Amino acid sequence: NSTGNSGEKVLTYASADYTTINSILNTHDELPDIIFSGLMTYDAKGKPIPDLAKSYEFDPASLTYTFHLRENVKWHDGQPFTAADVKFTLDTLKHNKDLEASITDNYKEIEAVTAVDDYTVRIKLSQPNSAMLNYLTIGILPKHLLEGKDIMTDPFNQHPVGTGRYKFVSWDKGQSIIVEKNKDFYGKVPKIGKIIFKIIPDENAKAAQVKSGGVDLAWLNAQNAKVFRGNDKFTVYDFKTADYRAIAPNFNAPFWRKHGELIPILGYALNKKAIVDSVLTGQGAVAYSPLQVNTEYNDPDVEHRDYNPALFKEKVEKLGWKPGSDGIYEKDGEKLSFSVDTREYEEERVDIAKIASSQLKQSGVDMKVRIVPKLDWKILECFLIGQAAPFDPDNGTYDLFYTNASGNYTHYSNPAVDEWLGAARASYDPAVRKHAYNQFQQAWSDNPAYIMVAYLDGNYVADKKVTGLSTERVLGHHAVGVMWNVEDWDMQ
Amino acid sequence: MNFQKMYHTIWCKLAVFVIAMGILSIAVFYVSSYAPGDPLQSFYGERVEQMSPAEHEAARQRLGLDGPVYQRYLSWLHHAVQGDFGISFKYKEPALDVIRALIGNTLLLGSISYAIVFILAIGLAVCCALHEDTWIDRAICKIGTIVFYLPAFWVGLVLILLFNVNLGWLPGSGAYDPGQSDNVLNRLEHLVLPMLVMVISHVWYYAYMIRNKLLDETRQEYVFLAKVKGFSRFYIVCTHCLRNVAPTIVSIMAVSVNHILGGTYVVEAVFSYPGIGHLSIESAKYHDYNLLMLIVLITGALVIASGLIAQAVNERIDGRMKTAEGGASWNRSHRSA
Amino acid sequence: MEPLTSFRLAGPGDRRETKRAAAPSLWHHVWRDYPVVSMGLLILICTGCAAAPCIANHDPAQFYLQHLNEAPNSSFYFGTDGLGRDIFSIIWYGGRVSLAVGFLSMIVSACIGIVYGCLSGTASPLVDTVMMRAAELISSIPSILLLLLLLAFIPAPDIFTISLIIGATTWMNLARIVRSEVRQIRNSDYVLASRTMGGGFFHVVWYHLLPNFLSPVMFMIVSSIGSGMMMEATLSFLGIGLPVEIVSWGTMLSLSSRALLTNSWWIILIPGLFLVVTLVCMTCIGHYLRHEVNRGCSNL
Amino acid sequence: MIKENSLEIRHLSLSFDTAAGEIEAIRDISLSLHHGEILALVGESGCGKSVLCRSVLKLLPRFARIKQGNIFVKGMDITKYTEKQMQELRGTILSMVFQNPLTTLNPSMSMGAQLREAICRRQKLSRQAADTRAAELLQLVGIDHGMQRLTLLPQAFSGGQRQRCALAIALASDPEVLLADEPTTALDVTVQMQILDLLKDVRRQTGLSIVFVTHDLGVAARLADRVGIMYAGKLVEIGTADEIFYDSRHPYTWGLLSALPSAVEQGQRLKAIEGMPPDMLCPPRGDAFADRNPYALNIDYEEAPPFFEISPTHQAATWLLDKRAPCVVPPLCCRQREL
Amino acid sequence: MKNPLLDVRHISQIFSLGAGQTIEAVHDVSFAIQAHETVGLIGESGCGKSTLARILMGLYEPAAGDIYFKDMHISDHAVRKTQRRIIQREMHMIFQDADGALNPRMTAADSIREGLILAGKWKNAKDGRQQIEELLRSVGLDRRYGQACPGELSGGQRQRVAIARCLGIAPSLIIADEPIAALDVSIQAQIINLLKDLQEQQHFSMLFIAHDLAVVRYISDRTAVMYGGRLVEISSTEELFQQPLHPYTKLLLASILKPDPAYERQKRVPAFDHSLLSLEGAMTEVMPGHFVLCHAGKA
Ligand SMILES: Nc1ncnc2c1ncn2[C@@H]1O[C@H](COP(=O)(O)OP(=O)(O)OP(=O)(O)O)[C@@H](O)[C@H]1O
Ligand SMILES: Nc1ncnc2c1ncn2[C@@H]1O[C@H](COP(=O)(O)OP(=O)(O)OP(=O)(O)O)[C@@H](O)[C@H]1O
Ligand SMILES: [Mg+2]
Ligand SMILES: [Mg+2]
Repeated sequence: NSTGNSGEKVLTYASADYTTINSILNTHDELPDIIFSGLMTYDAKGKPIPDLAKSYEFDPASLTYTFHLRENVKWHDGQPFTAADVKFTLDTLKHNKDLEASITDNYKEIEAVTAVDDYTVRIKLSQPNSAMLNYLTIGILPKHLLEGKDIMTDPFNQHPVGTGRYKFVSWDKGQSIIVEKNKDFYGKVPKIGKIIFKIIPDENAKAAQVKSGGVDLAWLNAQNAKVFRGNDKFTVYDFKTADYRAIAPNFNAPFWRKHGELIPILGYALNKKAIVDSVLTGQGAVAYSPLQVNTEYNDPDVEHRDYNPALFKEKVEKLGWKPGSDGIYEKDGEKLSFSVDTREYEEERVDIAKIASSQLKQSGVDMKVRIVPKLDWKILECFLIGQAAPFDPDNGTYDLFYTNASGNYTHYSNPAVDEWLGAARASYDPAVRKHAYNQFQQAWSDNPAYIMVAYLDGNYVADKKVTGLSTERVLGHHAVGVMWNVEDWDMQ
Repeated sequence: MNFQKMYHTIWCKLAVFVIAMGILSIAVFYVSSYAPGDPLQSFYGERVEQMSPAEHEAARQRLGLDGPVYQRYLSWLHHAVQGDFGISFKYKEPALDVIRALIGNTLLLGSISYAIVFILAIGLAVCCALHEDTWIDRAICKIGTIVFYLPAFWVGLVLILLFNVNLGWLPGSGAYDPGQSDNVLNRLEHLVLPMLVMVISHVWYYAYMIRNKLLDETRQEYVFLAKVKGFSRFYIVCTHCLRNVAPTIVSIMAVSVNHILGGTYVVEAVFSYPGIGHLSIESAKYHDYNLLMLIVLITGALVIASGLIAQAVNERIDGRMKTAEGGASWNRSHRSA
Repeated sequence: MEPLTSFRLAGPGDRRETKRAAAPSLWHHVWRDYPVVSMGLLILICTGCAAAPCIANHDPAQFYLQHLNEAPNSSFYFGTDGLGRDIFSIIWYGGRVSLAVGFLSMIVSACIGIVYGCLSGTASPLVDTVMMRAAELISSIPSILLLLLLLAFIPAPDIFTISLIIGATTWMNLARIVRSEVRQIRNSDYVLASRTMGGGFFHVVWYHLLPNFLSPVMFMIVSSIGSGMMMEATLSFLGIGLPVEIVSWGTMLSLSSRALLTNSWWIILIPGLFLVVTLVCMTCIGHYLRHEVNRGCSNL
Repeated sequence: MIKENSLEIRHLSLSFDTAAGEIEAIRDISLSLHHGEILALVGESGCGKSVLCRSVLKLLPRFARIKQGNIFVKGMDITKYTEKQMQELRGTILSMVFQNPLTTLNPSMSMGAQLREAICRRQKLSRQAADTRAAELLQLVGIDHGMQRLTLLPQAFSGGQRQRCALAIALASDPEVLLADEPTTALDVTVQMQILDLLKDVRRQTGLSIVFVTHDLGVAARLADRVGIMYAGKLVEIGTADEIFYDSRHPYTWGLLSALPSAVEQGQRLKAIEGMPPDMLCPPRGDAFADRNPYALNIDYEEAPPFFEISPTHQAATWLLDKRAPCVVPPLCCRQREL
Repeated sequence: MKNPLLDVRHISQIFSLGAGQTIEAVHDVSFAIQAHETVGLIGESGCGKSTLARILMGLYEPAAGDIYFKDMHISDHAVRKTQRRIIQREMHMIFQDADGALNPRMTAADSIREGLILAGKWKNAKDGRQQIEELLRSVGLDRRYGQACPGELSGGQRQRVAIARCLGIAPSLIIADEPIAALDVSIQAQIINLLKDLQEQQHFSMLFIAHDLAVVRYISDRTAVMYGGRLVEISSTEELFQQPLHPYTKLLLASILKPDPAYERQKRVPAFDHSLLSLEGAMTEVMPGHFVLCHAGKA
């Protein structure tokens, strides 16, 4: 099915299921990225460059961005795109209380948005936010369709209209979502005429579909991807991703309130290398820091907490824990025992949790794995978390680790971390920021929020005929972003 | 039967139906309301965690989750009778729309499998009854039992492995290829494997039940009478015995609507077949109450209606039902040596 | 002495038992279609599971990360799975769980079903109708959905709660059959006789109803062990079953989806084989139990 | 004169192979039924009357086994007939009425349909014609408003009516041999009388031969030309009605006749035959009746008696008829009617 | 004269067949049974004999009428309740169908024991066993049959077990609903002899329902004839058989078959039209102790 009826090229992509397609509701998904476009976009290196904006100016003194928009950009429904749409979108992000806080928090420094004229927008910040350009990559929504509507439940979410490279065509619930190329796109018009997002939530089914030719491209987990290596009908693309897995303790949980001092040393009891080699079949890396793959700001010299059971034993016993009769450490009659939750839909996480649990048990730590449909942060003790900071280091650190930040579900609080994250956000100077992030990593590493486990590679398996995928870009959480250069893709 | 009486019975049945649906909806509403878990999470995601109590209250209000359960039920009912079943928290669109898009697929899969299951079951049962205690019957029974006990999901996986991945003959996921929703052939092609699983996992249960009923029937004396008339065994089983088993088959068929609907859940999960089965599991897991209510009501309505229809059909085809009580006691007082 | 074959009227002393062929022994009857193979296999599997710690040659909870996806060999008799667990060991430990779930859920559903059926069967027509309608209503919710709803009440299901819930959602059929049996039996003359002699409700239930409907429903009860095990497997597949650290045949089977592409047949086939063999054996025994209730021969 | 017998059974032995062992239901029975003759078979429950009838139509379960002997229907040896061949015979030449009228009719088929099936077996009739014929048949067996009743299910008929319907079905195909297995047990005496007279009528009109099974000696007396007495799978005495009732020779026949309440004075004890019928699972070696026989000879315990011919039509199997046997006097009730 | 043991007055029973239809199975039946007396009840099948028996046993609630047993008004709810124990010990029923009357899963001994226990006659296991053996012997069964389930017993043996159970309770009134219908001639005679012997020893009264007129004539002191739910004639047995008055009784008697071919060959049964038979009227005493259903005024 590489070509449709009219000879146009059709790509079938194995996708997760969607409930909405809206750039400000779904943030780590492929579809909103290609249907909507933002003022800015990321280049191959993950740096923001203008997109809907022709150019922009920044006045550090007044903290004001002025964007000059492209003219003659049309929404997919033919309406002209104007500054009013930008204002509408950013205002919604600022004011709508229903939106997810981890998204809206990134825009809280915006003080005012003014549409100077149809093609000029001025954005005034109340405080400096060096990552603001990153956040302005968010897709702009059409004001004429959404004004006055309930953005959470409007049918627009099922029939999105954007300005992006691909137009929404149809949505077959639970089956497929079809988009076609936007011939009027202001930039490079894609070569592939149609992309079918075939909805296959199950990872193994996805792999089976790739094998049987039902889909042309799919993100597979490492175990499944392994099967396709060396098969000359398929190409396996190994993307680097910023996606890491870690055991995230809930600092509000009674156990960790009492025994928070265990968190830094638990890492010694985890043989992360073995996990990478088994679960990820080697497709990944042992993790030590949330900013590890952000080479620009990374500090590789922080404490790695590599596997060292002897060290763990020493440290844990220094804290007053004694091995109990069943081999599990005990202190004051309390067992060194906690649970880690994971959701059932991602096998890799479940596997990591299971192996971690069995490794910890060998070191005398009882970590129970609980598979839950949904997380309840009120009661859970640990979560096998997955996070990523693919672009600006602010994105993926500030909202996770800053005390009481919107994404800080683990209730992590570390004054040093707060200090350096704030400093990094407030400065526009790369050198200052690098220093701040290095300091942050140091502080974080001394008192980590997570027990880091592994960075994952993004293994995309494509039919040989699909070309143009570029592994240059570091992908985000769940290996999202593979379509960053979709306009260059082609099919033989 | 005169018209008056027919009207009467139809009204009675309708009343039973409505009452049953009412009770069902109340039960499910209460159970799901009291089940622990926060439906707000489906709608707001993890943001709920960060909400202040006031915000939380406001959010509940927005979704109509405030107030005592009975009030909520009444307001739900009030809207429901007007055709408004609320929005799905997870999909953030009217629950009816979510289901409308998918129910067709489930019904298609369910009804075709249903038909095949019963045609096949009756066929197998007749075959077994004709060859009772011969190797044919034994072989069918043994194979049937084994097949019956293969977990459906496992059969599905193996079939996918075989026919889709390795042989590439049949598609292994979805209800049709994208954009081909009106292409009957394409749909059928996609239906083959799911249907096969449905049939494999259900047919023997029913075939076996019908077989046993038929065997009981072949032990009846009237079989002798039919034989004395000079009819062949096949004819006797097909006309005399099946006719007597028919009411049982009809009742079984009514009860099985639920089983087969339940079966589609697993099959849908295995074949990524878009249908309400998958949806209902999700909605139960994620406390998507409006959607759940609607699904339960739909399946419940199907099952209850089929039960009532079966009852009506049975009263039609089986004169014995009407005089059951009188007939039974009559029999008893006349039992002879 | 007179010859035996004399033509003389037999006097009282001459009357003797006419010689008879020896009656076939009772054992002959019992052994005739005794499910020897099924019994043997089942006992084998059950003892295997009971003695799991002795039989297993590896730690079932251990991930042998050096031995991923190994085919059956001399160390790992049934091979290892994608995470290096020893399938041979897990089979025996998992069997414990599966069998326990099967039996427990059987007990639960049999208890509820029989009590409910008896009550409904002996109650007045109105109560009976209401009870049966109620059961019908419950069964009108697909069982998986019902399970899900009930499971929501249990934050951390374990073997007991899972069995309880499986049992609590599968008793309706049994209740229906018990009820119709009771309805039939309660009109029989021996129940009437017992009542005219002054037998109370419990007397009648215990002495007359229970023994008489037990054997027709025995088959259902035995096969509900199987359905319980299947149900647990399906729940595991849907990801809502037992906690991960409790491995059952069901959870092992649900892993088979992962092994699909890697062609690791041992992961797919072995747990399935054990499950199916156990279930088939149980059905055979169930058949045998039912067969004992003599059902005559086809008139065809 | 050699008449071709409608039915002839020669040395038939039949066993059931059951789980408990071999049940010898019929042991070496020979009898013949002439054209247009009514033969009553009398005997107590479980002596093999029904099995004998069924073996003629081969309506026995698979585990029934003909051990020896032959069955001839109109001169054809049907012993080795296959199911297919038997289907040809059934409903055309042979027909049967079963013992239990409540279960022999298909409960979900209207009486009309069941009659029509049988009528259309012989000749293809239009539905109309078949219905008319069916109504006629019902009239014949004494059920009025036949036409209206055709649509009714068997449940709508009383036990007696059902038994009569079963008879109508058996007669519908105009058989030449009718095997009637206790067709009047469910009837009360008044209706029973009607049916017996009806059978006689039919016999006179069509030359039907009937084997009539009963354990009521009164019925046999009213209906039968000849009477066969069976005991424990054997025919023990056979003869014309008069010979059996007035000049019986077998002690079992005596026992039967004297057990009737009419055989004793009011107030006297009934002369029951003591003891129980033998277990057919392992029948005794000698005479099966010996245990209960007040006239038992020593030899009865050792050897089964052969048939002794008393007259060309009358035979009995008892050692009492042997020349060597002592002379015994039959009980009073079996003698007095000789007068 | 002493009050009768059982006095039945104007009993009626109506069954509903559903859908608004009813059937009057028993209509205005009155009769009495004296102590040590056997009353035979005959009639065509379906005329309501068993229904009557069940009403007497309290298995059905009569629609109208009163029943007095030993001067207790047992059809009254309250009386029945308070006197339950006594009634249950004093009255017992032998069912038409012996395989139905015994629990197929209980051995003969168990069935008898159940009767003993329920009647409060069970003392202890040792005595009890003896008692059961005694009972079995009294009905002519070897004690090894005690361990047999009904399925292993022949019809006659089963009926004997049922009778043994009945005797264990030692009631003063036995209602025997066609106890011999299922049995063949030779066993019939055994059972009848047995009942008769036992009655002589234990002096119970009996309502004996049967189809076989000869048997009824033999066993009963008085005989009642039922037709269409009504009692049409009742009188002492001899008189009834000698001098039947009601047309239906006449027909019945004429239909008795004799084991006498010569007699049967020449016997003609009078044509009888059931529709002409009138069921109106009331029981009238035509001769002393001989009641017939006839129109008032018409003797
Ligand atoms: N299907 C069968 N399986 C096993 N044994 C059978 C079967 N049918 C009959 N018998 C045995 O054959 C013997 C004769 O039975 P049959 O039915 O012919 O008796 P009968 O003379 O007709 O008695 P009745 O007067 O009660 O009808 C009995 O001992 C019975 O146990
Ligand atoms: N429970 C009942 N419900 C409805 N009708 C009944 C019931 N019991 C008996 N009848 C009807 O009452 C009438 C009398 O029945 P009953 O059993 O008393 O007859 P019977 O005289 O004992 O007959 P038989 O001689 O055949 O035993 C019958 O027409 C029967 O159909
Ligand atoms: Mg018979
Ligand atoms: Mg009766």
